[in-house]
Amino acid sequence: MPDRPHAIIIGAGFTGCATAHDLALRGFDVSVVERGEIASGTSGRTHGLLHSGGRYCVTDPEAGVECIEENIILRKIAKQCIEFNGGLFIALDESDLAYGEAFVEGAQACHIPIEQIKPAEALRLEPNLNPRLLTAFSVPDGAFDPLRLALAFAATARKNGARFFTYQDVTGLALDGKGNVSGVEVWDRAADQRRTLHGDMVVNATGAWAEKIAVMARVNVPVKPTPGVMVAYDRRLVQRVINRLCEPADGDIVLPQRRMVVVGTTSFEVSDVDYIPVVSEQVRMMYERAIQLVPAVAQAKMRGAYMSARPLIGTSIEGRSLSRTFRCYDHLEQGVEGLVTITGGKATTCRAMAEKTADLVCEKLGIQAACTTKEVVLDSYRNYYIP
Amino acid sequence: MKNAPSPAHWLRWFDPRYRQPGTWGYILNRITAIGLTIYLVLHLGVLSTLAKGPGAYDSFITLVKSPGFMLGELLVVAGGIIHGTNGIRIVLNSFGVGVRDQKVILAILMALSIIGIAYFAYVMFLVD
Amino acid sequence: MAGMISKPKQHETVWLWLYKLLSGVVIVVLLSVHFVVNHLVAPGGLLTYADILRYYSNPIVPVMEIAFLVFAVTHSFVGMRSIFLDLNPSPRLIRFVDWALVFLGGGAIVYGTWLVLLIASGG
Amino acid sequence: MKNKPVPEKWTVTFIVSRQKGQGKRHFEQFNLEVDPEEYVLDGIERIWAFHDRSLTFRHACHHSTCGACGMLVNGVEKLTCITPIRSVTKDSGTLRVEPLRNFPVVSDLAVDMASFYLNLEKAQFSQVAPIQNASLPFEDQSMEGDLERLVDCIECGMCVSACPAAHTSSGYLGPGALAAFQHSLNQKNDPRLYDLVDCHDGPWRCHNAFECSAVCPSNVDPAWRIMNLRRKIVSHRLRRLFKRREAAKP
Repeated sequence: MPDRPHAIIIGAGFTGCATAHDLALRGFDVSVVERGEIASGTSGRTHGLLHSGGRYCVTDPEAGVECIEENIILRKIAKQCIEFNGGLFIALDESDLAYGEAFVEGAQACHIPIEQIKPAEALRLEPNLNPRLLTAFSVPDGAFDPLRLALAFAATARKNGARFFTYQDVTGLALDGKGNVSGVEVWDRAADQRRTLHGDMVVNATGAWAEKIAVMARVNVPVKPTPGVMVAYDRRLVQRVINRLCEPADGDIVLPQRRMVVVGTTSFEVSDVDYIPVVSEQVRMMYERAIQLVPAVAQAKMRGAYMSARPLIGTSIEGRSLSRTFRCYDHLEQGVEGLVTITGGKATTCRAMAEKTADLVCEKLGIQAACTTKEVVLDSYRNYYIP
Repeated sequence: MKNAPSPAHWLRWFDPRYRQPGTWGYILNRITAIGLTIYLVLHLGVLSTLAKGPGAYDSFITLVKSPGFMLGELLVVAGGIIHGTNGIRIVLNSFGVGVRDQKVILAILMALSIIGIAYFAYVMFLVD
Repeated sequence: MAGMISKPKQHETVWLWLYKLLSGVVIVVLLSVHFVVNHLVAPGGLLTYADILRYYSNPIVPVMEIAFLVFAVTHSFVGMRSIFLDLNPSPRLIRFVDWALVFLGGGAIVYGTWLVLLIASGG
Repeated sequence: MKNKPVPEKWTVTFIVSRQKGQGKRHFEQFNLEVDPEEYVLDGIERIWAFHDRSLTFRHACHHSTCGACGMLVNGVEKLTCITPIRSVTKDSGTLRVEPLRNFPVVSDLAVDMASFYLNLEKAQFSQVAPIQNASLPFEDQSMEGDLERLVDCIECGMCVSACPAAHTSSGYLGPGALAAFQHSLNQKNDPRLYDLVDCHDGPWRCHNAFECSAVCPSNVDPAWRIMNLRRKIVSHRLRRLFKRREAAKP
């Protein structure tokens, strides 16, 4: 249908798939170009934590509010791939207890429902916790399957007409004479062919790679790829997400995932995000931090270790303190029409990121269409693959 | 599409490379099944000599007692034993017995089969 | 993509499988009995036509042989059908092979029974 | 967790199956310096990052929860993200990587598992289950409360790749989907599920090679579940038969 505006989304991670879903619902003709498969980059390699916002309610309340709002929405629309057993924040020393006061205040401010639990009760719920815990708070955390969450968005987008072009690298942006973006040049790796796709708007949803796409249009995005390591152990030692009651730090989360627990994470900087090696010192640090929260990790066998690069926003300050919230950039501000970039954020907030991006795209194209993704329950993720 | 399932891949049924003991059980079962069915049909055909009266049958028996035929007969016996013991494994597994120990059961039954085959070989070739 | 389209079911349901399984068990039992009986009734083996006639004069023998014939033929033909199914045949081909197997199997059973009765009645 | 001051270095030749579009399949070699503790998928990703950007393969979670990276490593189905290089080759050894069998190749190492997903969908297989239903029934399930969890099956398709009956028949539901039916029947005794699975493409086509359970990276034990499914169907059908008989009585 030629009268429908054509949006080209670069990147099929959480943000790209959710944006495709949102724009397809708003009546757009949507094409998604992805150099790997669904969730082959950062998205697939997330911790799998459906944040309650508790992790950020003290240091980054904006992200905390986003998390709890989206947490509630995702539990409704993406139930198929989320296990929702809640989570605990546990205090192991005096400084944790001191942080607890700020935590209670922060959670209240962000409207995160928390409840203080006595150590004995916490141990009854989770017998593998460190028995020396001083106090605990329950939070509405959850755990999700990263690939399937992205697939669920993609499947629903596909049902509503979006097309996904996987294994297709974006090699450049198609520019008109005035330097505005009119499409993308792609290299189909599966068929070894090159072509150009034209659209009314290009959405750069490449997360940690956002800068690489932006420079193709001679603009920039203040994104700082900040990788962290995650280590999986082969026993499901806890049923709930276990967080250390402290400021976001290395190895402060132990999360159940199928028969495993996954410990994460660290935070450091890299220049090249295409391949980030797993550093054995960081793996060792995860182990040491994990056995403080859940001592039985010492009896478990390591099953896997992996890295993933968060797309944090900002350029000058150090990684941990950068906000986990997201930003949507209209590159018209830098003199280039036809390109918007969405980056930053968490997996938990991907739907909200998509909503903001789709709002911006609609505004730029002068289209009146309301966002309905809060209500639409996602299709079975398997339908992404079923023709 | 070359990698998709296809009847043309039937040779893979009998390819034990990189596979587990269970595949050997399956391969043996399939080969013996085909062999025994062929034998069954031939056997019924050959027995028509019985209908032709004593002369035809007795001359047939002399032929059958030649070493070549005896070896064939041993193959049939071996096939029958292997197929039978394997069948026992499948019945046991299907009714929930020893599914997690199928390798052990397979090993025991195959050992019994070898003993059985050896016994028949002894009776057929050495006792007479 | 052949796997995409759900084909009409050829109704090899639990019963045919159960029959294959149980007939297999029956065959194992019958064969064991056969060897014992054979050993007791004809310890020296059945080497001549006369031996065979004498052997079949015992009424247990023809009954056992017919039972064995029926179970062996049906078990092996149902088994062949299973292998044939693994070759992903078209529903039409399955129907054809089903009839062919019924026809051949029925023929084999009738022919074998006639043979047993012929011998049992003294040739 | 041992403290290793200097990581060991091996040189390994990756022999990678390549196939583009309708082109012929061939093998290409890449010599890589690896730490033997690294996973096979790390090696493959490095080939893509530093040697050949045209290499295509599926991967997502890198810790055995998504099931995207199943491949044939030296002839055996492996979830490459949790397969240490040490476990499949030796220093200056080779490592042959091929796409899973019994699925059409999309490109290089990526296969199209649509048929498998369709069968799982037919089984009404849910990824999240009450914790009491999530593992194998004979395992310890002493877990109180309304907990739920992502089930063991990660839908990697390796069982289908290993199954000898699946080599020749695209109709056969296959080990993973049959296990999914068993799983669904554990949660809800829906008679329609019995009607769907009790067919000539169902559990009767399994020939007890037990390859599926040997390659399953996730404790699903499809073969056990198929055997259990057979019993479930037999008892359900027998019960239904006798009920019908009783109903027919005057």
